[in-house]
Amino acid sequence: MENQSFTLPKKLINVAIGMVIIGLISLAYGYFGGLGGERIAANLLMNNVYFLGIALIGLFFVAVHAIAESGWQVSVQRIGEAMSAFIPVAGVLMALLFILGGMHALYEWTHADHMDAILLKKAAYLNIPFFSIRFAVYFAGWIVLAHLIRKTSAKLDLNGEIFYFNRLRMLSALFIVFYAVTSVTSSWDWLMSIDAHWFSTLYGWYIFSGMLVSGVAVLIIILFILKRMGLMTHVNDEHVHDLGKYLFGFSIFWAYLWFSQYMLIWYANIPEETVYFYTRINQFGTIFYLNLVLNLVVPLLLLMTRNSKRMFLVLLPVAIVVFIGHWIDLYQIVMPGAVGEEAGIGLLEIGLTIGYAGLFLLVVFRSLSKHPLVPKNHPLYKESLEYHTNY
Amino acid sequence: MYVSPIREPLIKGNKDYSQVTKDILAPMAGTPSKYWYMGMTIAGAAALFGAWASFMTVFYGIGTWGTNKTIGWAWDITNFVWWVGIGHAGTFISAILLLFRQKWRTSINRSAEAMTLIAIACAGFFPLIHMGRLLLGFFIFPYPNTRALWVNFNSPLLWDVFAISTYFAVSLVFWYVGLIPDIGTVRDKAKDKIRKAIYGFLSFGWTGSAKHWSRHETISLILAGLAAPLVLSVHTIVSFDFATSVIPGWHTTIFPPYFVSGAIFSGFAMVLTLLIVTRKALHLEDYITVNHVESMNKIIILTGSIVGIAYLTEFFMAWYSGVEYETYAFFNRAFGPYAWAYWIMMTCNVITPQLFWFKKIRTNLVATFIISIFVNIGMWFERFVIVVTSLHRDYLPSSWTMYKPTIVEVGLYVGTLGLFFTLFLLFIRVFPVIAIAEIKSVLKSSGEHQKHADHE
Amino acid sequence: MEKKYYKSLEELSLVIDQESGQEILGDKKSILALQTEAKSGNGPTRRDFLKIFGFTVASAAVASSCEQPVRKAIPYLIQPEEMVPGKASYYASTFYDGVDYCSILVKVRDGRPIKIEGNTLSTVSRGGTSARTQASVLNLYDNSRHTKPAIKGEETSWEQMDQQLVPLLEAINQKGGKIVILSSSIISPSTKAAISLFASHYTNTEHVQYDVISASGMLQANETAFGKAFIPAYHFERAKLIVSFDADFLGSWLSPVEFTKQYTANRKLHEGKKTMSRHLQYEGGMSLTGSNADKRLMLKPSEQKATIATLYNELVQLTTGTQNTTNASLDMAPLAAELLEAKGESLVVCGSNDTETQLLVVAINALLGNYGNTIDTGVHLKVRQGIDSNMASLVDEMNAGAVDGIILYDVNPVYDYPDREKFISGLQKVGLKIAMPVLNEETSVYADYICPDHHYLEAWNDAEVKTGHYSLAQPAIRPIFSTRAAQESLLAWCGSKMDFRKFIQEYWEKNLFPKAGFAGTFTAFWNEKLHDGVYNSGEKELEVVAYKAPELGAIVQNIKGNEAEAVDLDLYFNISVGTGKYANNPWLQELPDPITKACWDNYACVSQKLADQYGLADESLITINKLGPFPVLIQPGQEANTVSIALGYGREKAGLASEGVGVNAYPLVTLSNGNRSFELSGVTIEKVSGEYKIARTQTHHSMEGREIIRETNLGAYLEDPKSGNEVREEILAHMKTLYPKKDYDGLHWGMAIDLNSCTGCNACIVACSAENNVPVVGKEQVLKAREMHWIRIDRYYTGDPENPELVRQPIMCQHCDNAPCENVCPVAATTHSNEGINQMAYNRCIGTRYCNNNCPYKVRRFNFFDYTNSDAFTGNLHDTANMETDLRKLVLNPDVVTRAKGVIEKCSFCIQRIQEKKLDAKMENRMLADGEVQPACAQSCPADAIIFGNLNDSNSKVSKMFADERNYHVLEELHVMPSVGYLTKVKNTNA
Amino acid sequence: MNKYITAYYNDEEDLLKGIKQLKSKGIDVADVMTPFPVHGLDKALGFRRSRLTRVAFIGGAIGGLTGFLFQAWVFTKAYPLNFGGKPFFAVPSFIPVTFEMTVLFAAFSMVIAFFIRSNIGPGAKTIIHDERSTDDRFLLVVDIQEDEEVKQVEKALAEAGALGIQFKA
Repeated sequence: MENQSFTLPKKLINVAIGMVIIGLISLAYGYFGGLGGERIAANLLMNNVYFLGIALIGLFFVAVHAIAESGWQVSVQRIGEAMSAFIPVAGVLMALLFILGGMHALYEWTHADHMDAILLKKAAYLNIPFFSIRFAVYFAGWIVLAHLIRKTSAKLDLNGEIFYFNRLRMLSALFIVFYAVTSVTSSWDWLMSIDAHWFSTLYGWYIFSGMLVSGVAVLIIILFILKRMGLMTHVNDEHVHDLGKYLFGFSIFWAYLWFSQYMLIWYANIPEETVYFYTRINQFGTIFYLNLVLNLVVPLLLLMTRNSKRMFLVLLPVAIVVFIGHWIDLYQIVMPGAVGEEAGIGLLEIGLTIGYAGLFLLVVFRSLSKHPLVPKNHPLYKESLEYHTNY
Repeated sequence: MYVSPIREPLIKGNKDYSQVTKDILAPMAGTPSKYWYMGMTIAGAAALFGAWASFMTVFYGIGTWGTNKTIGWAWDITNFVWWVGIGHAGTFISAILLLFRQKWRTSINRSAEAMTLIAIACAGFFPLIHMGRLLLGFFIFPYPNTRALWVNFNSPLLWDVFAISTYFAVSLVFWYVGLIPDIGTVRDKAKDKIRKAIYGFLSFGWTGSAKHWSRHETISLILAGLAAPLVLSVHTIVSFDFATSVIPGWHTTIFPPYFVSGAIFSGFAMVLTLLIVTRKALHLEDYITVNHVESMNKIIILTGSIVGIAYLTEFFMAWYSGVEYETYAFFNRAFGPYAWAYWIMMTCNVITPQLFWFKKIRTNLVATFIISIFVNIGMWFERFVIVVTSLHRDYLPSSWTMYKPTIVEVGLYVGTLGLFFTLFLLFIRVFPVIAIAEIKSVLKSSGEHQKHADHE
Repeated sequence: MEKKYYKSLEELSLVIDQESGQEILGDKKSILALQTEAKSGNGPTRRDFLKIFGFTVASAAVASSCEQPVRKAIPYLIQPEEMVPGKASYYASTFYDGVDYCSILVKVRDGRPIKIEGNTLSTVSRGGTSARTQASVLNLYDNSRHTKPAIKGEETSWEQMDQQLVPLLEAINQKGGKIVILSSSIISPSTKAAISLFASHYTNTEHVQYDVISASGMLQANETAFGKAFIPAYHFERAKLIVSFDADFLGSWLSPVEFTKQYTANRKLHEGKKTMSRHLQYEGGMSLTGSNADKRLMLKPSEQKATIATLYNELVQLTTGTQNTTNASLDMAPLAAELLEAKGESLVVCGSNDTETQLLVVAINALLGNYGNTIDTGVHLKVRQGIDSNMASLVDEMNAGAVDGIILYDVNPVYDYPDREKFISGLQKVGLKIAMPVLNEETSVYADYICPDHHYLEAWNDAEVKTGHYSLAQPAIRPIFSTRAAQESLLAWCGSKMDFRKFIQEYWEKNLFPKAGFAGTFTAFWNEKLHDGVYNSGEKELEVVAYKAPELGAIVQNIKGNEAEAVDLDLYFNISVGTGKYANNPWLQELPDPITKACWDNYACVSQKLADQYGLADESLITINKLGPFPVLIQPGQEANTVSIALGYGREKAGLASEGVGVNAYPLVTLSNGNRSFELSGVTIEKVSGEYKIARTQTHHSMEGREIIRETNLGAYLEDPKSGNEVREEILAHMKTLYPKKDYDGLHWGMAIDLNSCTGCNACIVACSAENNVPVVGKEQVLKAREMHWIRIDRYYTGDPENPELVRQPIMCQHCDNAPCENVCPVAATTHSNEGINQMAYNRCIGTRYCNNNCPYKVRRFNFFDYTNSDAFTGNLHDTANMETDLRKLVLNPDVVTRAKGVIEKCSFCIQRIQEKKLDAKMENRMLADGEVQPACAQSCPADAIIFGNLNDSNSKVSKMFADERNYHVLEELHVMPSVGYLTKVKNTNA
Repeated sequence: MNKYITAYYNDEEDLLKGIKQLKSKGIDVADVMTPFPVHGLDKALGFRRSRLTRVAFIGGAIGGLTGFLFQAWVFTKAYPLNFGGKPFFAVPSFIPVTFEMTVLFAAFSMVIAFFIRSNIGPGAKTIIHDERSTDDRFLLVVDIQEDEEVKQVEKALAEAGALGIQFKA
């Protein structure tokens, strides 16, 4: 195989750095343009959580297939691994955000001076020290496991020793268990506690499903970029088809959870719950419905046929729409509680997201360039290549 | 097709195609064993018990049960949800595992689907029998009538009617479409004329023509694609029965995915319970191997853990919500008068499946069998905990009551178990318990003989 | 109050008689005759019987969803002028059962009295009713009624009876023998006149009045203090401070309906009223009255006298400075001071039957200047006239063979006299024993001549319950059985053939009409009073001498020191079966006690301390002085060493519904100082092995800290009317809905309930059952928590578990505008009307019980069995209370369908009443007036706690109550938007 | 008509090879009967992708639309009832039934179309050339237009390694 490794093309680096600069400029604009600390903090949190979530999905993708012993994904395993390289970066940025006043701007429950009865009840969980401990535990676990998984995968690639294969499975299982819990609790910590009075048991899984879709979308986008660079030639239509099916299936799964949560709250109409959707429908109506169009209607209609899932011509635009769609989803999750009616999508929002995307690309591609793109010594690699599907 | 050498063979023994046919058709031939008759007798007796209980219920009324002014549902809906849950494994195996290309499903999908259909039939019995006026049960269908009255499309029970009947119908079609080629095989192997005629009729004239196979594969895949969301929708809608309400312990948004996951969990447990016995009784050890059991056990850990996380989430959120009714409902579950049920549920559903992390245990058939029974019990109690402990102490303490089942309710439950085993015992006599054609299609890549041949 | 043309059926038939000059078939015949005729004929069935009475088959057709052959009802041969089939008539009448009095309207549908309503024209009961009054209509259709006169067990005719009896009576009269008429207290002046007439004929006749609930001690105390044995009129509404020593004046003491009206009038805090009375109760067991008190103190019955004496001493000391020794364990000084502060505006009452104790109370009230203010000696309450010693001497006389003839009228001493054996042996020595019972009972078994009396709804009568407060009773139905008014019997036996109606008319014409100053003829006077049912003459008692302070020194000194560890027994009358007369009334038997929530039994209420001491738990068995066994019920608030047991249970001959229900505790009543004492000190308790299930409709007694009943005290309320209800503001601020607003543009029905007014008397429950044909399910089903009541009164204990406070709340369907139950019914059997009513279509219901599960208030009721014999299958009727006999079913309200097995039912806001009034208004082309529609519960309430009306009309009473700061909705945080509101409970406590 | 030659293979790989050989000789294989779906056979025989998926799509669309519109009609036009204050046009409540109807119609329309298209169904009579073709034989059918072809085809089949060559008329 020719694509053992590659060096980062200058052009890509430049583009990425350019994007980061746009981000920084927007941030500065936000700061000096008087958009308010809350809006800036909310934007930073949103993008941070979004790209962190995508990075974690990269790792989750690798881990799940490792323990399921499925063959086909081996071909794109490297992309997933590389995505996880963003986790530490996100950790640092997020820690900075929280340390530099983001907590106070974002979370009502940190305002020790005016707590009501319900917030006082929750104080055993929602307090700054415990929040910080949980923050540390999440990132420590994710970073360590991501590192070990990448390292083991690299070793396995050297000679395909079954020992590393088993070890990879063991680490993957460990990560999945850890992630199953932390993905849920971290979503409560960082997102649900913005609307500190509100609660929903489904919330953690809803956030996870959104991240899952975005993660697959980003994987598809990165795969496309690599293919455009003439790399990843071992990835054939069948593999793309499967990624397309993921994008299609997970979008439906996300919509299923969205509906479950919305329907149950709509149906019972208990004010302590309806307040969440009440603000979103009444103050963020367009965004609220756009969310459904981008994340359900578009993938459902466009990816329904077999061919559309196999063609980048359709798949890539859908992946981009879905990527934007889930950004919108996160926007309507964060903004009503954190910013309120002054929230809007302007230069700050767009610029900062571009900045984060640039940083993400930079980190991921740097990581990609470090290891051979083709895990040819993986025990299931050959199976992956012969992969063929009928539908 | 290439299969990595690290994978274990799915079919043991050096089989060729005709051997596969012979092995799988063997249980249908000859007279049934005395164990089969014993099983039929016990199951039939249990079903008769259920018939008596049904009579008591319909004739005298729901008063023959232990329900009361506060606890409107108890064993009836517990059993309903339990059976529906069990009825999820078959379609999950056939549809979702097919979409995820898990080849090991080929040995178990046929019997799991049959079990699904029987379980759904058992499940469907409970919403019928739980009606106070069964004879007017047809009101639930939206049929044109002189009163110009339709039905309430807001009601989750109505959605249930659509969901369960659609699920049963589609599962039946899915199962039968898969069965047609095998019935063709049975027909062609049949010695006497009557069998040949009957199976000839049932085989729909299947010949194995390449064009038919091609279409058959296409519709199988599309049916799988349709059945996958369907299987999610069914238990989701069942969960809506509870989650749409305002009762603390019922109304919680996590119910849909958590119920689905619990359903698959319990379904796999029941499949294991049945197959561990069936493979032995029908000498199918080569087809349903320890590998299959292990794979299923992995699904059990996965779904069991999801269920466990859901339990904890619910519990945490009950506290976190700050809503006193929610908080109390969960406190009452764990420490109230029905705490024993809660801890049985916790032990059986969350703790025992974790033993499957040990390879020794998940590859041990006896251990698996025992744990599968535990899971069946635990999942029954999960529904009991949800239905009864949420209702018995809801908003106004003045109406709090306790519930005790009566012999009639026990009879209804035992009756469906009897029906279930009666039909399953009939099934293994009448249809091939393993999908012969599907086994043959993976025999080359995953059979022991071939695998050895490849690498020697 | 709209006026209706009330006229009795009997009068009607008389008119027809006169006009045609002949008997008209079908009009003269009694129901029974028709029934037996129908039954004996070839083929005709019960159904034909119903047809005759125009029982519209519509209800049957509605009940069955399947197509049924159309059956034509047979119309009246000659339609009575005022009678419109399907339209109810109301007759003013009087309820008096020898214990309680109530002025009532009888609702008659198609010839059948089916419901009792309060008569708002009455100045005594003021439109209120009690549970027993409401239930009394069912006794009319009691299966255990005497159907015919009988001589020594042989049924006979009235002619035969009179032919046999008159010579016997005359024989006694000739030889100068003594005839005794033993009756309960008689408040009917005409009856008294009839008795006098009898006594003038049979010269040696003695009339002995025997009250089961005796006020003998009080009568005697007043005799000492005022020179006449009487009971004065009380005015609880005028009292700022009410102190009650074990007087259950809201439940069983003297005139509970009247007192409830008075008491609650001064407990209300809406419509601008800012003051309320303060009520202290000293008692051993928890009574209905005690549970309503602002402060309830536990007092052992045996310490009561000492405590009252101490209070007296303290008062004397405060007013005159004279110091006396006191020996009560409670410090009464603060109370004395408080009472003095409310001088002339306080009221001290005591439930004791001890003359000395009552004398102390009289003295206390006199000291406080309450006579003339809160107590009116110019008006006498006449419901208790019996002096216990008279009864005791009668029993002695009978045993001595000194009584030759006895006429038993409305008494049942074989059951309720403490020394039953002695009474029986005495009775057996009486030569001529005549009983005039209505229902089957224990005493008439010993009588040779049974002359069954009418049920009061079949009879003419009058009453003077208080001086100058007259009322009339008229028949609402022809006698169902071959019975005769007791008064007519008495008249017949002294040779008068006059019927009692005429007798009353003559009495009124002679005695009342001349004084009335009525401008018109007597007939006009009579018709008006008969229509109104009540007549206030404004008379006062003249012969009462002024209060003369009695000599109390000896009494105070003779009070024994109490034995702290001795166990006291407190026998009480509950609000359901009362004295036991109503034991065969399934509605009352199934009525949960307002305190214990138990039904279908009596039981021994013990304190936790006593339970621990004797190793008792709920439902263990004990005997008291070897009598029993009684099941134990551990009652919070029970004085540590007091056991309370309800009387009126353990009836032997009352009929099927009373069979095996409870234990007769009357043998535990003792005679002390000539009076029957319902308290007993130093009883022996023995634990008996075994267990006995007590059926309770509520088994959890704490609110678990939830904001279900919101409470405050008067001080806090005056400071902030929102007090206790603060949470509402916060809840309303968070009311966010995802639904579009539904408009109720015409009517939007709502109900407001004042928790300060509700005393828990349960009248509403019986009224609801009667109005809506709510089935009785029996003890075994109540034990399974399947009672069917559409309205219930929740009660919770709060505070100190030893002596908790009790709060209560009537709960019925809340008719939520966002009803969770409506959403989930798959067949659309329960929906919301455009008038805001949560409707139930029984025909459509298939019985999934989903609505029931999803109701946060748990007000929906399911027909677990075929309780009403309306199921498609035959042979599965579940009727343990014997409610489904042809006779009993006559009480059914034809406007409300009976529900089949497997159907959910619940409160409908009495939709049939709404519909009726709406149609009336439409016919008269006018708007509905506020208060015109009254659901049965609101109508029956003696406390006016329930207000019903249109929420869209901002001037309606209910709207105003909804606008009150005290108003809240139960579980309003769920945003189910109930149409029932509650006003917070305000207690007049110092805290 | 209806003259044909049957032959069989014992292994699916031989079958595929055989078909390839026959094709190269210009012999059209009319039908192949196999005990299980042989991978690659579609391609070898030049089958087009089945259009049954479109039937499923159309069926599903009809089912879903019917379900949704019917519910909407009942709730807003035919008999609007107030259920717990919910809007008459209660979209979230309509989703479950709409979904189930979609799946039901899609599945049934497709399966029925499959039976019709394939001429099979309850009790359908078809010719069974070899009873072992549902067991372990891979049967091949070549239609014969003219009698003279028989020999030629038989020869080709034999060359292609086929067994049990039989001519049936």
